[in-house]
Amino acid sequence: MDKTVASAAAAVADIPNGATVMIGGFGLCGNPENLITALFELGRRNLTIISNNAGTDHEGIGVMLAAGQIKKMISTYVGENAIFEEKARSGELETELLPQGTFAERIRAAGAGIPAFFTPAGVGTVVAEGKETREFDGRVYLMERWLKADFALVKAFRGDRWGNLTYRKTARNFNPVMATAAHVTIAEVEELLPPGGLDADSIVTPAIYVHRIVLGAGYRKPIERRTVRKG
Amino acid sequence: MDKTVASAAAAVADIPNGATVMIGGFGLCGNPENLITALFELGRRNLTIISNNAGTDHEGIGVMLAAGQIKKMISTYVGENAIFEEKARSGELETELLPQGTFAERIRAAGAGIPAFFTPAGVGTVVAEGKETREFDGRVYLMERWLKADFALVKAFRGDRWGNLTYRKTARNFNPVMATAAHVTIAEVEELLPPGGLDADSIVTPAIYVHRIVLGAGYRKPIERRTVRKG
Amino acid sequence: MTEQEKRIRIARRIALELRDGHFVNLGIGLPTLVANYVPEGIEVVLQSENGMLGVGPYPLEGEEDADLINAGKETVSELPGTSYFDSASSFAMIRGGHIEMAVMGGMEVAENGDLANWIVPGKIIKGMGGAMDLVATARQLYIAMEHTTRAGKPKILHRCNLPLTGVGVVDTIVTEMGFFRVTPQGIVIEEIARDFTPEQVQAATEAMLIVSPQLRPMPGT
Amino acid sequence: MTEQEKRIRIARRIALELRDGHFVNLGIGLPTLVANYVPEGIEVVLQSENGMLGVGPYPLEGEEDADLINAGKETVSELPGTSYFDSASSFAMIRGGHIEMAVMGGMEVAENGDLANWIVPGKIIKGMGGAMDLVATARQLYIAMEHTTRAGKPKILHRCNLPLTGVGVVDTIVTEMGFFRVTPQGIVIEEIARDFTPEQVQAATEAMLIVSPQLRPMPGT
Repeated sequence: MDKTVASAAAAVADIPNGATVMIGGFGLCGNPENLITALFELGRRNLTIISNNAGTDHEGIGVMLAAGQIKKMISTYVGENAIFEEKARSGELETELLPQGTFAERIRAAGAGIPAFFTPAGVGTVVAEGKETREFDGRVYLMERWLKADFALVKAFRGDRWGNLTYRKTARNFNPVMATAAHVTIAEVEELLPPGGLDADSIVTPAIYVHRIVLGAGYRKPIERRTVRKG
Repeated sequence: MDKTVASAAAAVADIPNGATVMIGGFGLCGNPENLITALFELGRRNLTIISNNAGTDHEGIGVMLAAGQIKKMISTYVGENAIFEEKARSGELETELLPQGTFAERIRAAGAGIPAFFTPAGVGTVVAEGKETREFDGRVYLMERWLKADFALVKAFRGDRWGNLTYRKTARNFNPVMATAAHVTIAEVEELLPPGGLDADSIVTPAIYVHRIVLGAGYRKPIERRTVRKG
Repeated sequence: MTEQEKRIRIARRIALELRDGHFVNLGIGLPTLVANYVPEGIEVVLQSENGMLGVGPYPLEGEEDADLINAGKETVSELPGTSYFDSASSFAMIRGGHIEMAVMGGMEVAENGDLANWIVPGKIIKGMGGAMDLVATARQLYIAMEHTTRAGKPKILHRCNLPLTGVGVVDTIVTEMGFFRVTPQGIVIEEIARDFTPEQVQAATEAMLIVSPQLRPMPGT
Repeated sequence: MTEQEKRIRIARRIALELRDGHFVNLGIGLPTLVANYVPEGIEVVLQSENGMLGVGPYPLEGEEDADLINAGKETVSELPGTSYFDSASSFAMIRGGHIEMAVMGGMEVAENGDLANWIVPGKIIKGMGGAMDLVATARQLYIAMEHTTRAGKPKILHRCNLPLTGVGVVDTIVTEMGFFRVTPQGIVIEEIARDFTPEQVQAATEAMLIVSPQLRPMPGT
C-alpha cells in the first residue's frame, strides 16, 4: 500500500470543474501551498471552496479568486482580501459565512457520520435565519447539518506512505478535520517517511482518511502579521 | 499552576454518595487503577458509573460492584462479570446498555457543548425505543443526547503539572473523551513531568480538561485474554 | 465437517474479498480468523474499535503488552504504520463510513438484510458493544457464520426472531455451504460449496434462496 | 485621554479579574493587551481558537515561526505546557464551556446583554470568525471597549442596532469610564473611573444605568 503521488499536479488532476473542495489552513498558516498552486494551474472553474479564509490578494486561495475560478466560498472570515470584497460586492462570487465553531463542527460531523447536531452559536443572529431551533434543558440551540466535499486538500508536517499524518504547531488548524470529510483527501507534507517513521501514539490523522500523499517543495509560508518583542 | 494531588485517596475524597462518575478504560486496559481503588476504599454508595465495561469479578469496577457501591451502570458490554449478571438479574443493579459509538459520541458531545446529535446506530432496534427518529437525505437516524458526569476518573501514560496528558497504545480508549465531559476530571499517570516535558504537538488531552493529577503507583495491568503466537 | 473446518472454510472465503489497501474491521470470534488468510501480495489494514488502525498478529510469547489489545481484549502487536486514537475518534471513523468492509458473526439474518447477533436467547444481556455502529455504517457488511444452529435450525430466515442489531444492514453472508448476497429481490446464492447441493442448502435455509444464473463452486471447497 | 490611554486603562482593569489557573480567550485588538497586565504571581493560560492552549508572548526578532500564530494571525511563541489541537477540537473546547473567561471588543452592547461586534456599518461583511461561538459559550464574557464611538455616540444601548453576535451573552463591560455588570435588572455600574462623575457616564450611555450601592473607584484610575 503506497499512496504516494509523484507531483501535486498529478494529485489534483482529476478534480473537475464545479467540484466542491475543502482547503486546510487558517489564514496563510498551514496552507497546502503546492496543491493550491496545482489546482490554480489546472485552471478548473466554478469551484466551491470550503476554507476558513480566502487567502490574501496575492497568496493562497486569493490567487484562484483573482483568476475567477471560484463560484462560491464557504468561510468564516474573509477580511484579508480586497479581491474577495470586489467580487462579492459585484455578485460574481457567492459567499456563505459561518461561525467558525459551527464551520469546524459541520465538517467534523461529515467525517463522523453525523448528519445534524445542535449548537448554541448564532442563536438569535442572522446565522439562525431559516434554521430550525430547539430547546434542550432550558436553552435554545440551532440545528446544523454536516458539510461534505468532493475533495480535501490538506497540509501536514510529516506523513508516511500509508497516509498517516502529523502536524506542526498551529499549522494543524482545519487540516485534520477536513481530511475526514471529503470523498477524496489529498495531503501534502514537508517530510515523507516509510510506514513506522511516525510515532504511533502521536499520529493525528490515521491513514484511513488519506487517499493520496505528495511530498511538497519550496514552501514559502508567508507571515500575515509579523509581531515581535524586544529581546 | 500545579494540579498535582498527593494521593489518589486525596484526589477522590470529595466524590459524594450518589455521584455520577465516568471511568476510563476498555475492559481492564487503560483503567485508572489507583483512582478506582481509592474510590472503592472511600466506600461511597449509590454511585452511577459510566464506563464501557464493568470490570471482571475481581478486577477494576467489578470490585465496587461486588461491594454494592454501584446503583446504576451505563455501559456498552458487560460480558466479563458474573457478579454483574447476578446483581442485574436480581434488580439490585440498574443497567443501561448503549451502542459503543453512541456511548462515545454522547460523552464527546457533552464535552463539546452539543446537547443532541443524530446517529444511524441502533435504528430499528431496542435502542431506538422512546427515542426520536428523523430522516436526513433519505436515511433514518436516531437523536441522542449528551452524557455528562460529576467526576471523570481517567488514566493517562504521562502528564504534566498543568494537566496535559498523553496516552500509550490502546490504553487511550475512552480516557480522553471522558476527560472532557465531567464537572471535575481527575487523571492518574505513570509519569508526572514538569510543564514542557511533553511534546506540544503530541499532547492528546490539553490541560484545560484536567482538574487534578495524581502520580499512580503499583500498576498491575491485568490481561484479560493473553494470546500469543509461536516465534 | 468439524466446527473448526467450517470456520476455516468461511474465513478463507471471506479473505478472498480483501483488496490491497482495504481498511477492515473484523469482529470477535470467527471473523478474527480472516486475518490468517489474507492473500499473498496484498496489504490490508485492520481497524479495532477500541482505538487502533493497523492491528498486527498476536505477540510473541513474552512480548504481550497489557496496553495493547484488540476489541476482543486479546493481546495483539503493532505494525509499521499503526496508529492509535480514542474511542470517540474510532467510532467517528466507523460511523463516517470510512471502513470498507466489516466482518461479523451472526445468529440470524433475514432475507431483507436484518441482522440479529447481540442477544443470546435465554442468557442475560451482555450488551451490543460496537456492533450496532459497525453494522449500520460499514460500506460492506459480511456475516461470517455457520449455516445452521448447533441444533440444526436455519439461521437465514424470513424474519429475525431475536432482537435486532441492525435493520437491512447485511450485504453478504458466507457460511460453510455457500456465498450469499442480500439483494432487493431476496437472498441470492452465488457460490455453493462442492460438498452440498442447492437442495441441501435450501433445506437448511428458511428464506427462499434465489439461485444465481452464474452459480459457481465456492473457492476452497 | 488618548485612545491608547483608554485602551491601556481598560486592559489593566480586566487583567485584575484574572485568577491563577484560569483558561482565557482574548479577542483580537484591545483584548489582546490584557495579556500585558497579568498580575504578578498568577499563571493564566491563553487559548487561541486556531488551535493553541498556552499562547506565549510575541517572539524575539528573528524567532518568528510561520507555523505559530494566534487567531489574529500574529506570530506568537510557545510556553512550557503549550498544546496544539485542530480547529474542531478547539471549538469543542470553547462550545463545551471550558473557557473560564473570554474578552472581546464590542461595537454595541444592549442592556439585556445582547452584543453586536461583527459587522462594521457601511463596510463589506468580513465574517464572524469564532466570535459567535465564543460569546455563546464562555463562562464569563467581558466586553472591552471604549465607552463611545469616535463620533461620541453611546455604545451601551437600550437595544442593539447592528446585526447581533449573540443574544443576552454579555456578563461584564469595561470601558475607560467604568466597570459594568449586566444583570436581569439592567446594567449596573460597579466601578467608576476617578476622572468621571456618574452623571457624565450616564450622559455617554443610552441604557439607563443602575448605580451600585457599593460604587467604587475603578482601580488604575
